[in-house]
Amino acid sequence: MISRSANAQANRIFLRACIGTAVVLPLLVALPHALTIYWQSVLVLFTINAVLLIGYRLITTMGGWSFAHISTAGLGAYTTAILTTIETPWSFWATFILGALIAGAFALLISYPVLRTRHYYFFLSTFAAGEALRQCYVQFSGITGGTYGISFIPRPEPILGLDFATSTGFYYIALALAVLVGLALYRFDLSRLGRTIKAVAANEELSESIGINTWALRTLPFVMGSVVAGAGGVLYGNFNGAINPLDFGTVLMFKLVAAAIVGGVTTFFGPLLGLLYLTALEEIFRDWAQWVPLFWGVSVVAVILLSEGGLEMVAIRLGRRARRWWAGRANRPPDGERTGSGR
Amino acid sequence: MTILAVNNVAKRFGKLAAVKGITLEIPEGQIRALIGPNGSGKTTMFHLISGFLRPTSGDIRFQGHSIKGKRPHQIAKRGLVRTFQLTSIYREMTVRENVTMGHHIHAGRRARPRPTLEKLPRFEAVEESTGWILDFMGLSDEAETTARLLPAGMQRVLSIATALAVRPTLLMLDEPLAGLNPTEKSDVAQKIASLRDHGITILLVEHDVRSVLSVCELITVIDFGEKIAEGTADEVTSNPAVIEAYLGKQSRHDA
Amino acid sequence: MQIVANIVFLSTFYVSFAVGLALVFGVMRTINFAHGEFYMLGGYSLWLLFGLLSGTMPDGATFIIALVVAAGVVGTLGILVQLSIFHRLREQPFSIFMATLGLSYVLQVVVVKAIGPMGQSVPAVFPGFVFFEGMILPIQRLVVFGFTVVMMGGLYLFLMHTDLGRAVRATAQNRTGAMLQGISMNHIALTTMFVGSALAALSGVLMGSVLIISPFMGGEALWRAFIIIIVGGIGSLSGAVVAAFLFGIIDTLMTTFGAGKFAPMVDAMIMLLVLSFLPSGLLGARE
Amino acid sequence: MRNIQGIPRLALSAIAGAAVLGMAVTATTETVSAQETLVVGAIQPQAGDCGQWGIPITRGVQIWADQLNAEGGLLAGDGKRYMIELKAYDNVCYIPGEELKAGRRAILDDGIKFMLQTFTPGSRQAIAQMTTDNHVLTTSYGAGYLSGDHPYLLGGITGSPAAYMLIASRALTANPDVKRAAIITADTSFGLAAKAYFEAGIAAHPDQAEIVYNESYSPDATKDMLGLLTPLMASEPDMICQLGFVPAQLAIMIETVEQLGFKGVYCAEGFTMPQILKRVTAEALAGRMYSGYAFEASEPTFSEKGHQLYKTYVEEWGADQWTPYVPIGYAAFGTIEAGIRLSPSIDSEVVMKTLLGTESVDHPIFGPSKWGGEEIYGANNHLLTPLPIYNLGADGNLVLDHVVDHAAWWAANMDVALPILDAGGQVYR
Repeated sequence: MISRSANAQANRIFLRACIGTAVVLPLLVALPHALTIYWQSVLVLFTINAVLLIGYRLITTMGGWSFAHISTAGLGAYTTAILTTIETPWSFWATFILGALIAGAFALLISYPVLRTRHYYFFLSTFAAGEALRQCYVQFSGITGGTYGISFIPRPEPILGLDFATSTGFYYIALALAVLVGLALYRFDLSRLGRTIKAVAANEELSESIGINTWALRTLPFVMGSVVAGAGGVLYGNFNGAINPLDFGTVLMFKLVAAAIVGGVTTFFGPLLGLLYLTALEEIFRDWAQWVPLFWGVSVVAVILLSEGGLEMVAIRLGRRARRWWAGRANRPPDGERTGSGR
Repeated sequence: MTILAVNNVAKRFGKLAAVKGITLEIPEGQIRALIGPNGSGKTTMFHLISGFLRPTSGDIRFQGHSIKGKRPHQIAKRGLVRTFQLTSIYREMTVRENVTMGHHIHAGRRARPRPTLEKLPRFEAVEESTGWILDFMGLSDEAETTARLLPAGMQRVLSIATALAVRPTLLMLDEPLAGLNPTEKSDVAQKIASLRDHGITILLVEHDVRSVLSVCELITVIDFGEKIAEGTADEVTSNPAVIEAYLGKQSRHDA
Repeated sequence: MQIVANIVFLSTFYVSFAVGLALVFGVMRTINFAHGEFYMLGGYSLWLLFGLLSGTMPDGATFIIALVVAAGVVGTLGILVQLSIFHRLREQPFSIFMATLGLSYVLQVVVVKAIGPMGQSVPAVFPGFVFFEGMILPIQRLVVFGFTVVMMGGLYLFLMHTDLGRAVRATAQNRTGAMLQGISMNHIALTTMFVGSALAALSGVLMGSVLIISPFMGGEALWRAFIIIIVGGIGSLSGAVVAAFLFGIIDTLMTTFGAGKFAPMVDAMIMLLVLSFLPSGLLGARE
Repeated sequence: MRNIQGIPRLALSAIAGAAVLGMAVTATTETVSAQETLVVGAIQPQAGDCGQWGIPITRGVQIWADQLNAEGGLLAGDGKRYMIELKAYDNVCYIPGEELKAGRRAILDDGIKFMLQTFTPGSRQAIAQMTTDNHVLTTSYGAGYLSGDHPYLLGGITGSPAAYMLIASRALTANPDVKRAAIITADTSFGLAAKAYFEAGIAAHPDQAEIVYNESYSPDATKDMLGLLTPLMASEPDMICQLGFVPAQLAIMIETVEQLGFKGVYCAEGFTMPQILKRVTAEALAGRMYSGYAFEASEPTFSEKGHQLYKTYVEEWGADQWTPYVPIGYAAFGTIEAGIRLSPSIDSEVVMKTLLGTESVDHPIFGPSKWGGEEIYGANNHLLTPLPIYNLGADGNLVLDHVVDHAAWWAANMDVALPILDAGGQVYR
């Protein structure tokens, strides 16, 4: 049996998203040229964090808040760092793919113990798995350089005549990855499989009883999210040119989770809103360096308490008010709200 | 042909023997009831057959193949679907979406068509099958309502509809009539009977004997994890052991 | 033999710190990430009171006052956190976790700005030490051990023999069951947060007299406490005590035999294995 | 209740909007530095766990700037006077990724040309290329990592980790009866570096001392000193070389080992005396505490200018906030101060060439010092300033014990020390 209207609706929404992206893309492509070198680096890191967040949101759709995401991204970073600094260095692009796959393999490896747990215990067990992996970066110093880490990682070699050494060039790799992964996962999110994953998260017992392989549909987003994290990690390691076990510790993990919680994860753009908010915060209070954690803490608590559901809810409510205001002004009858309760 | 054969299945939780060796055979197309006082092992039997619990000993064969140790979703894929004692639905989805999700194993171009019952109408698209099921279960006019807003009785009907969407050959209903008012009870009982007319074998578990009598052809009574009687409604109600199990439990201990 | 003394001292620290967290997590099923900072505030109340009163009365008295004041002040702070954050976000457990994380950052910066980033240490309230079968036992640590036992005893009596205590335990085991018996959840939540936070503060005062008092002492202790309450079993205080001793032994042996730097990795592995294969922990209630 | 909340949520979204707008504005306008003011940067942890090192170091550099501004500004070689403005950047507890982020803010956005950073190799390598490309003269309170193709990275003073070698060697020379040395360091990158340098210092006295304990510990597993120190005391050392404990932990460590019967000498980069003397009497420890990092500002005789730093700090922040780390940033910037005074122009490239070109640099605190580091880093970018080593006087104050001429010591003991450093992974040639 095929599901005609569901696919059709998904394709319609996805098409609208593609058009939206196509409209915004030239702006994003031109953006770095309007910025100073420093703000280009902020833009690149923002895009890489966006990739990590898109992967992270996919994991939250299976109902779990993973705390191993940044350590898993570290696997991607270490893959490219190790393989591009040995005597016969690999090409960056080979390590790019390999790094993402290794991160996915690690996720598959820890999925057995980790996915046996739910909710809080999932959060704590992924934290334990992530911490154990991070300790490996420290202890196996022969390969990973231990607490010194690995430095002087070469920038990607050019392909098709495009030079990626400059931060603008590198930004285009990150942008391409973000857009491709973003659209792919957005389509996946709308697809039947994506909806089924959310169904499993909503009611695992019922899903198992109607023939859904719940274990597979919880492992799949976890591994896919980790593959995206690995890819993001490769970009992070290569852009910074130096990596260290401390880079993949709890400090950055909290920032990522905060962006997801502050932004809200029910919609696709939620976490990105949270990331934008926190990055803006960090840049604006840069000069009061000793006070940044205070501002960060106060603003996180304020948003969580006031926005009931994160910035995405604020955006949706604003959008709805704008639509109603727009409809009201053109005195067309506002398009009918769905009967019964909204979704 | 026997669609389900349970022979000498037992289940122990540590020292507690919830089920002490029960044998049961259900012929195709029958409406079978499994009744017994609370704590008699009915629900454990249910979990054992549907794969949510592994039997400590004994074997369970469905359509001739052993399903002992198989995961619940593997068993469901073969056509044995169950509902739950506490109504289990997708609360945040609409009624239509609940039933659509039920079609999971059939949806998608690559889904290999499992040999389903001829009497159950076949459809090309999930939407049509969902529409038929909603009409059949009388849920059409609530189709766009979010499931959690439905009254308890209707939620139970929805859980049966979702199970039906899997196009099962054997449907196990866990106390389908519990929590329904009399009119709803007779309505659901009538639907269960019509499901059987569409070729689906029904095994239902109830502790409310009266509501089951009108619907079922054969009743098995279990108590303390053992089968104590099996037969038509009249044979069972007149069987002293059954009466004692329900009414005179204390007298059994003194004897 | 000195190792045995070390194990006992380390375990009593873990017990005093982890039990408060186990109580809050067990009853409220939420992670209070600011528990470490409550512990730190306990340490600083000892340090501040020492600064104020050290001349006017014997050190012992200052120590007792510090215990009382810390428990009261931080307990009240726990109630404020319950009212402002936990209550409003009771349906979103992870938002509570992130809000308390934000709160912990705020508390750290406040203390750094108010007092200064440098760690302080309080002179031994009970100086000197005792020789006992070849073991060197600093009196201060014996006092801390004594107070911890008294604290645990008090908590045991409270939970076992007072109506409020029984209600708290009932909620820990079965929240809906407790509600059915007319136990008001708000009342329980406030009590739990008060007691949990007070325990953290007491632990801060006790350990403050032995270890360093710094704005950042909370963070390190917190992760170790998480591991302990999980291995001990969620919602089980006795489990937390057992796990505290288990880790006391493991950590002391590891540092004694030079494997100190592997401690974090071993802890992480134990936590992962217990969480995945023994979800209820050693003595926890079946989830 | 719902509509009351309506208002803050609107206000909230307004703040978010303003935040984004604010970010956009600062992005496009380049900060123009006024001709007469020289903006310098300091990358240190400004908050969080490592704030207890980073904040005092940054305060020290601020006082260095205030002192110069009080004299009407730094008189540069080009005859002009420059007022110094210090900008602090946060590397979130010496995380190399964050060091790079802070470096980008300082160099690319604020156009900083003279900067202080930590000496840890990971952090130095992270921004090495950026300092070379943008001609940013970066000093540090030690070498850590230097290289020929990154000439802008300077080892401003002898500092860390080189000082540990000299302290251990001095302690052995001053105490001929010390035979059994114990080394206990954190398993961080600076801890491992210290372990290798302590070993090198002890190796310079092969006939006198041997290493009987040499373990590292994980910083976040140091809950209980007793557990950590019992095995150390089991090896009956008469010298303990330590690095990695925060000041207050160090005080507890000393109290604990004294209780366990230790009578030997201590070597460390610095002792925070106010903390230690609360726990152990000065008489018990007098003459046994060897320490030296940059210089101990609380001791008046070594440098009058330096002692002024101590008075200003204590006056502003209070005696209990003093730590031996305050002078290290101050001294490291002294090298750049000397360079700017010598250099004919304020341009960082000229200052760098002038500094590295002079045979002996006259450091404002340490006086004339020669460049070195060729054997270890492949470039003579490490200013081997004389290292004042201090000891504890009976009255509880620090006394100047001996000033070690680093260059002379290295020339005499290089052939013994270099292989040990190489084995410890500290040689970057």
